[in-house]
Amino acid sequence: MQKVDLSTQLAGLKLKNPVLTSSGTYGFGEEYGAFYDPGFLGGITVKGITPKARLGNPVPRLAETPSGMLNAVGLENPGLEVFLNAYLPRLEALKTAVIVNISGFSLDDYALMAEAMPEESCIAALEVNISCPNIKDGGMAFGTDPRSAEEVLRVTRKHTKLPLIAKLSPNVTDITALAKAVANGGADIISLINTLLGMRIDITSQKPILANTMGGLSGPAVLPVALRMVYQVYAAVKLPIIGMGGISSWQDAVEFMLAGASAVSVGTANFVNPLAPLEIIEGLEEYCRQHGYAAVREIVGLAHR
Amino acid sequence: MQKVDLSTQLAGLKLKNPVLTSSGTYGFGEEYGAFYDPGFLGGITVKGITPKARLGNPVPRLAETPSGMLNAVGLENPGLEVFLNAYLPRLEALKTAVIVNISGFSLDDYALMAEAMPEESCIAALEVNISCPNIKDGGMAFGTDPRSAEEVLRVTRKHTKLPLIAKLSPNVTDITALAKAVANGGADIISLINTLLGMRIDITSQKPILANTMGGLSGPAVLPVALRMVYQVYAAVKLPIIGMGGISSWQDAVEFMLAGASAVSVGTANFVNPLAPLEIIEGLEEYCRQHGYAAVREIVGLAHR
Amino acid sequence: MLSAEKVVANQIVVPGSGIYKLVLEGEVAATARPGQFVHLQVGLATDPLLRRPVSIAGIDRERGIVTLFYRVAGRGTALLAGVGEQETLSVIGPLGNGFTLPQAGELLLLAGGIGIFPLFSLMDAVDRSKVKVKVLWGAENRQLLEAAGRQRLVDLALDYEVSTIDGSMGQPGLITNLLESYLRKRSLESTQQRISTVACGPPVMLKAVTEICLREGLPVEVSLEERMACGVGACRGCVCTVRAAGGTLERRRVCKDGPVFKGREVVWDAEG
Amino acid sequence: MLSAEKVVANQIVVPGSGIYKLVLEGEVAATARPGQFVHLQVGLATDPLLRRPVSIAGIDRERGIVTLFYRVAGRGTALLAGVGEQETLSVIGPLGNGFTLPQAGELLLLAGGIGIFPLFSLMDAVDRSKVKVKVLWGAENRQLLEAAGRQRLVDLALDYEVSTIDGSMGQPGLITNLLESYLRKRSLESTQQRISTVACGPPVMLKAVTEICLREGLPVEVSLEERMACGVGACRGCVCTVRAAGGTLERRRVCKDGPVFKGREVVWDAEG
Ligand SMILES: Cc1cc2nc3c(=O)[nH]c(=O)nc-3n(C[C@H](O)[C@H](O)[C@H](O)COP(=O)(O)OP(=O)(O)OC[C@H]3O[C@@H](n4cnc5c(N)ncnc54)[C@H](O)[C@@H]3O)c2cc1C
Ligand SMILES: Cc1cc2nc3c(=O)[nH]c(=O)nc-3n(C[C@H](O)[C@H](O)[C@H](O)COP(=O)(O)OP(=O)(O)OC[C@H]3O[C@@H](n4cnc5c(N)ncnc54)[C@H](O)[C@@H]3O)c2cc1C
Ligand SMILES: Cc1cc2nc3c(=O)[nH]c(=O)nc-3n(C[C@H](O)[C@H](O)[C@H](O)COP(=O)(O)O)c2cc1C
Ligand SMILES: Cc1cc2nc3c(=O)[nH]c(=O)nc-3n(C[C@H](O)[C@H](O)[C@H](O)COP(=O)(O)O)c2cc1C
Ligand code: FES
Ligand code: FES
Repeated sequence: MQKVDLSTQLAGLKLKNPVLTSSGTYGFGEEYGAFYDPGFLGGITVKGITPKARLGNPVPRLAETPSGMLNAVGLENPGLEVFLNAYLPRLEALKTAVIVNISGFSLDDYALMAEAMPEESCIAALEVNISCPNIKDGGMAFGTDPRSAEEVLRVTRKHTKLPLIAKLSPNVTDITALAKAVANGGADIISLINTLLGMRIDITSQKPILANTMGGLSGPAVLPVALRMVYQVYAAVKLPIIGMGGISSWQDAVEFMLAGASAVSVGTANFVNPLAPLEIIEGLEEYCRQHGYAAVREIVGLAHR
Repeated sequence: MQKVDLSTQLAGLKLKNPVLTSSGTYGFGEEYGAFYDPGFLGGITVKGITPKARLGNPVPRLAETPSGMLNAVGLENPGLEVFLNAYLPRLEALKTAVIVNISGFSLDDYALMAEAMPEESCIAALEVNISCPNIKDGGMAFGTDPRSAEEVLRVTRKHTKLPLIAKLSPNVTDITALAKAVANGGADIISLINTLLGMRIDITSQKPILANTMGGLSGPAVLPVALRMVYQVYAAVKLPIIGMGGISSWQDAVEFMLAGASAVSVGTANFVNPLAPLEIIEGLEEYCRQHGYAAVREIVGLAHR
Repeated sequence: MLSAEKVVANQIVVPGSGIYKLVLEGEVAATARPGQFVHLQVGLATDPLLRRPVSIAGIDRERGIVTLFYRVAGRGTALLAGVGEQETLSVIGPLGNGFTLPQAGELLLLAGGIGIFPLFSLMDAVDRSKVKVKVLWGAENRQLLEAAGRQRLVDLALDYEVSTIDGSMGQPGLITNLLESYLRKRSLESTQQRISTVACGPPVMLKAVTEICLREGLPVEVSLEERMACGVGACRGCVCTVRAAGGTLERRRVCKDGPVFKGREVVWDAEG
Repeated sequence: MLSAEKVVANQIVVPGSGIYKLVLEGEVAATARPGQFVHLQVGLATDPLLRRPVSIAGIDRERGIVTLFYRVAGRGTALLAGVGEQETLSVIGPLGNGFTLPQAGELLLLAGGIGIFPLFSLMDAVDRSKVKVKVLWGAENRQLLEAAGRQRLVDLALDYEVSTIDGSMGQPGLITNLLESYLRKRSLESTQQRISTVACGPPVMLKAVTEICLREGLPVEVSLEERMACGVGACRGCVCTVRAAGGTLERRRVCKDGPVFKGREVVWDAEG
């Protein structure tokens, strides 16, 4: 049987296969080690880092929705310094590409973090999170206005040579305007989508379930919206795309790649089926074999024919 | 046992109970007659009418998604004249409030239809659809730009004394900006949400499932997004709200009313459980009784306390 | 129209075939007619969301029983296959218009693959002392024919011919060949019987057999399939296109105005 | 860590109670410890999406069996109640840290309502020839006590006292009263045994008993509950707040760093 080439290159980001795990759903790469060796993955994305440590939001931080979930973790993270000193050394051991998700409240924050990330380490790229819906200032605000989004990328670009992934928010009227803006700002890669803003109410207490009132919707429920945005961005911008949003099976991953994603990222599905990323890698390989593709990258964007 | 007052008044729209059915999911009021008397409903909303008859999009027009569905019917309808002559007389017989959903491609279209709708008939209100994602020009474009949205309402307002419901699109960065715009334009009531733009791809044919490529996502999957928007609009604008998007149970309906909806509308759920609207009416009544509310309108907006 | 039907049986027909026989007891049987379908709820929660349409293949009014055959095609039918006997299923139906029941002459049934299922109920319903029934059935291969119920035709002592694409049974090739040779033979015999035709199968097959029938001046009814949401005519998701009297194109709802249409009206591959 | 466990039993304990006993055979038992939990997949499709955390109430390592008790609270547990014997369930576990197992002295178990469930496994595990076990259990009413397994305490010949809010069994009122009187009585007896305390129940109850224990200088372990997504420490959805050594507030993950925490560390009702 012919071997399928699963390797992918997105601008300066080289991956052994196109399956990543998403920021905020995979901790710092160790939590799923009990299930399999993260070295099998194309790469992992760590929880969003901010310059200072954050306690995040009070609980409840989670709510279930039909085929989806809301989270309002609020960027709880150990902060830049602890990340670099305590977590990064452990990430080195994982033998997989590490993408560091950075979130800021000002342009200076992004500059500071980009500057601080070592260019020679397991860090394969920085994912610039301009789309977190769970924090009061900054976060999503950057990601819903094309001019601010461009500016964040431009500033971050100046402070690192690492490949820059701009992570877009789906909570916008025109995703292609944002994609063009971050391309102009100097992004190398676009990842989408972050979570859709949503809420649930407890009809007994008559209050929002989440302590933060609103949270980010993820999981299979958002898949059709995410897929549509990948399709639109692929047609509008030349940058390679990392597709995510509700991917739980290899069939879902194929849909995203046909829509135009060069790589896919698995988030919420990890919670339900810890082996999902591995099953997706195998399924992609099998799909290519059965359809006669020598390399998985051949299927990227085929739905646009 | 104490009787709960289910009646509701949204500006000039008086309803015997707060449960409506949604445009495009309830035909012209006759299709569900085999299951129950539509006279039990607070009201029904008919399929979007355009000045001229439309064949709509080719098939496939439907695709299933996790806890949701995509449709790209493309506003197939018999056109204004046939609606007035053939359908309206039959709607008179239903003994329920009829809301006519009107969709246009130009300001003149809306003016024409508003003018043509009789003010003395079973028509209780007009729902101005500025948010249909399934047609190439007009439709959603009006609904994603506050200035155009305001203009559509202003023009429509001039041509009818019927209560005007502005139906908003969820495919926007800031739903409150749209709500404020239609309020300025003269809307009496706001209904939300229309469908979220989404797509699916058939991995065998490697083409979009829908002949129209993209379609509108509805059903339980969108509930958290719809609920969030109702909550936001309630806080931002003084107009009464008709909440919809994924409502399938009385519990869902209670969530929407607590978030700020004065009435709720059932769409996709009809397809799954034709009795859903009746079960929701009963459930709302029971909820009020158990919690000691004499009238269902007392629970509107309670989640904002 | 909406009922909780008891699952009397739900078994695979031939191991490995993926084709199941589902027997339901309840209210549907009382009013069901050949050519109609039911709309089944396949999940307990909101995913999979939509009901699944399945044709009525057998009607036993006295025992209040309908029989369906379904092939496991995706997630919904896979879940359906897991439903146990004595459980209940939420069913909407009977839905749609159904076939015209001929009272005399010859009834020619044209089936493509599992398109045979709705025709079973028509075979049962037609009065064979007055109507001559002939079945032409094309399929992929012998296995499918057996799993989809060839024995039933034998048991009914029906006059039937089959074709298979791989030649594993009957005439090798497509049903269109079978139809052409049958019509040729029939015209040689120059029978005077009025013939009516009913076809069910995949769209390409329906289009092809309809063209042949129309060419030969035979009336043909086709049973169409389309993705459905409501199943009752309310959403307009399931339309086909027909050329109406004046020549204008119109959309018809497969669920409500069909699933059975006059072959001469249907506009195949309509765009726009 | 991820296994398909066989459902050996899944039955309601007392009709109408809504409390079920679920017995699973598979890999979990081999490494399970008292105080840990499992994360169960309750649906076949994507709705309901998330797994449900349930405490391990009994461990039979030899037979490879764990026993859980759960109350039907919402959609997920309702679906779980429908799972039949011999079916398999996808299980992640055992998860979490578990209780400290005392080797001597007295172990005082404080249960609020169905908070008794995880304590069952601790009762089984502790060596009662070396450790004196005392159970104080508060609940809504007698029915709940019976359905949640009072007989088990009798069968184990455990020293226990109960209180009910409606006074239908034991001392009327809250468990805090029960605890206060027990501690009073105990101090009068001026026993010299080292006492350790483990509490499980609703947050208000945990907070109240923790305050009493701390006031009396007794070490207390509390088993917390919080909504969970991953169950393995990856999402940070399930945190509680603790006051760390230096006095600063820190978040800990209930699923990974807990569910058992030292009572003195936990900051109840933390905002921000
Ligand atoms: C009027 C009518 C009668 C039918 N009778 C039978 C029958 O007797 N036996 C039988 O095996 N099949 C029959 N079908 C086809 C059957 O409905 C589909 O195979 C089934 O819906 C597939 O569902 P799934 O969840 O397994 O597949 P999925 O691919 O997971 O379904 C996804 C969505 O697409 C729809 N869909 C997929 N394939 C079809 C199709 N071929 N036709 C319509 N909708 C589809 C589903 O209903 C669902 O909404 C009939 C269809 C129609 C419209
Ligand atoms: C560590 C731990 C151990 C537990 N052990 C037991 C046990 O032994 N027996 C038992 O009956 N229950 C136990 N629970 C509570 C049990 O997990 C919930 O009752 C259950 O998740 C409710 O699910 P549902 O679908 O029925 O309710 P729904 O309200 O439909 O659930 C909606 C969502 O909220 C979450 N949720 C709702 N209530 C709770 C709750 N009390 N705690 C955590 N999440 C909740 C669900 O997991 C789900 O994600 C435990 C919870 C935790 C965190
Ligand atoms: C619990 C949780 C925490 C998340 N935290 C982050 C984060 O810190 N930074 C970020 O860019 N995205 C974050 N996300 C978004 C995911 O990375 C991903 O974009 C989103 O969940 C959609 O993918 P999914 O549906 O596969 O989960 C988080 C998502 C979840 C569910
Ligand atoms: C098949 C279908 C057709 C629709 N047609 C219209 C329409 O003509 N006009 C309109 O304003 N909304 C239309 N909608 C949107 C619904 O009225 C409703 O806003 C949306 O489906 C969300 O509610 P739901 O999740 O309860 O279905 C349609 C929705 C569906 C599913
Ligand atoms: S499925 Fe709704 S009209 Fe046919
Ligand atoms: S549930 Fe994810 S960290 Fe605890």
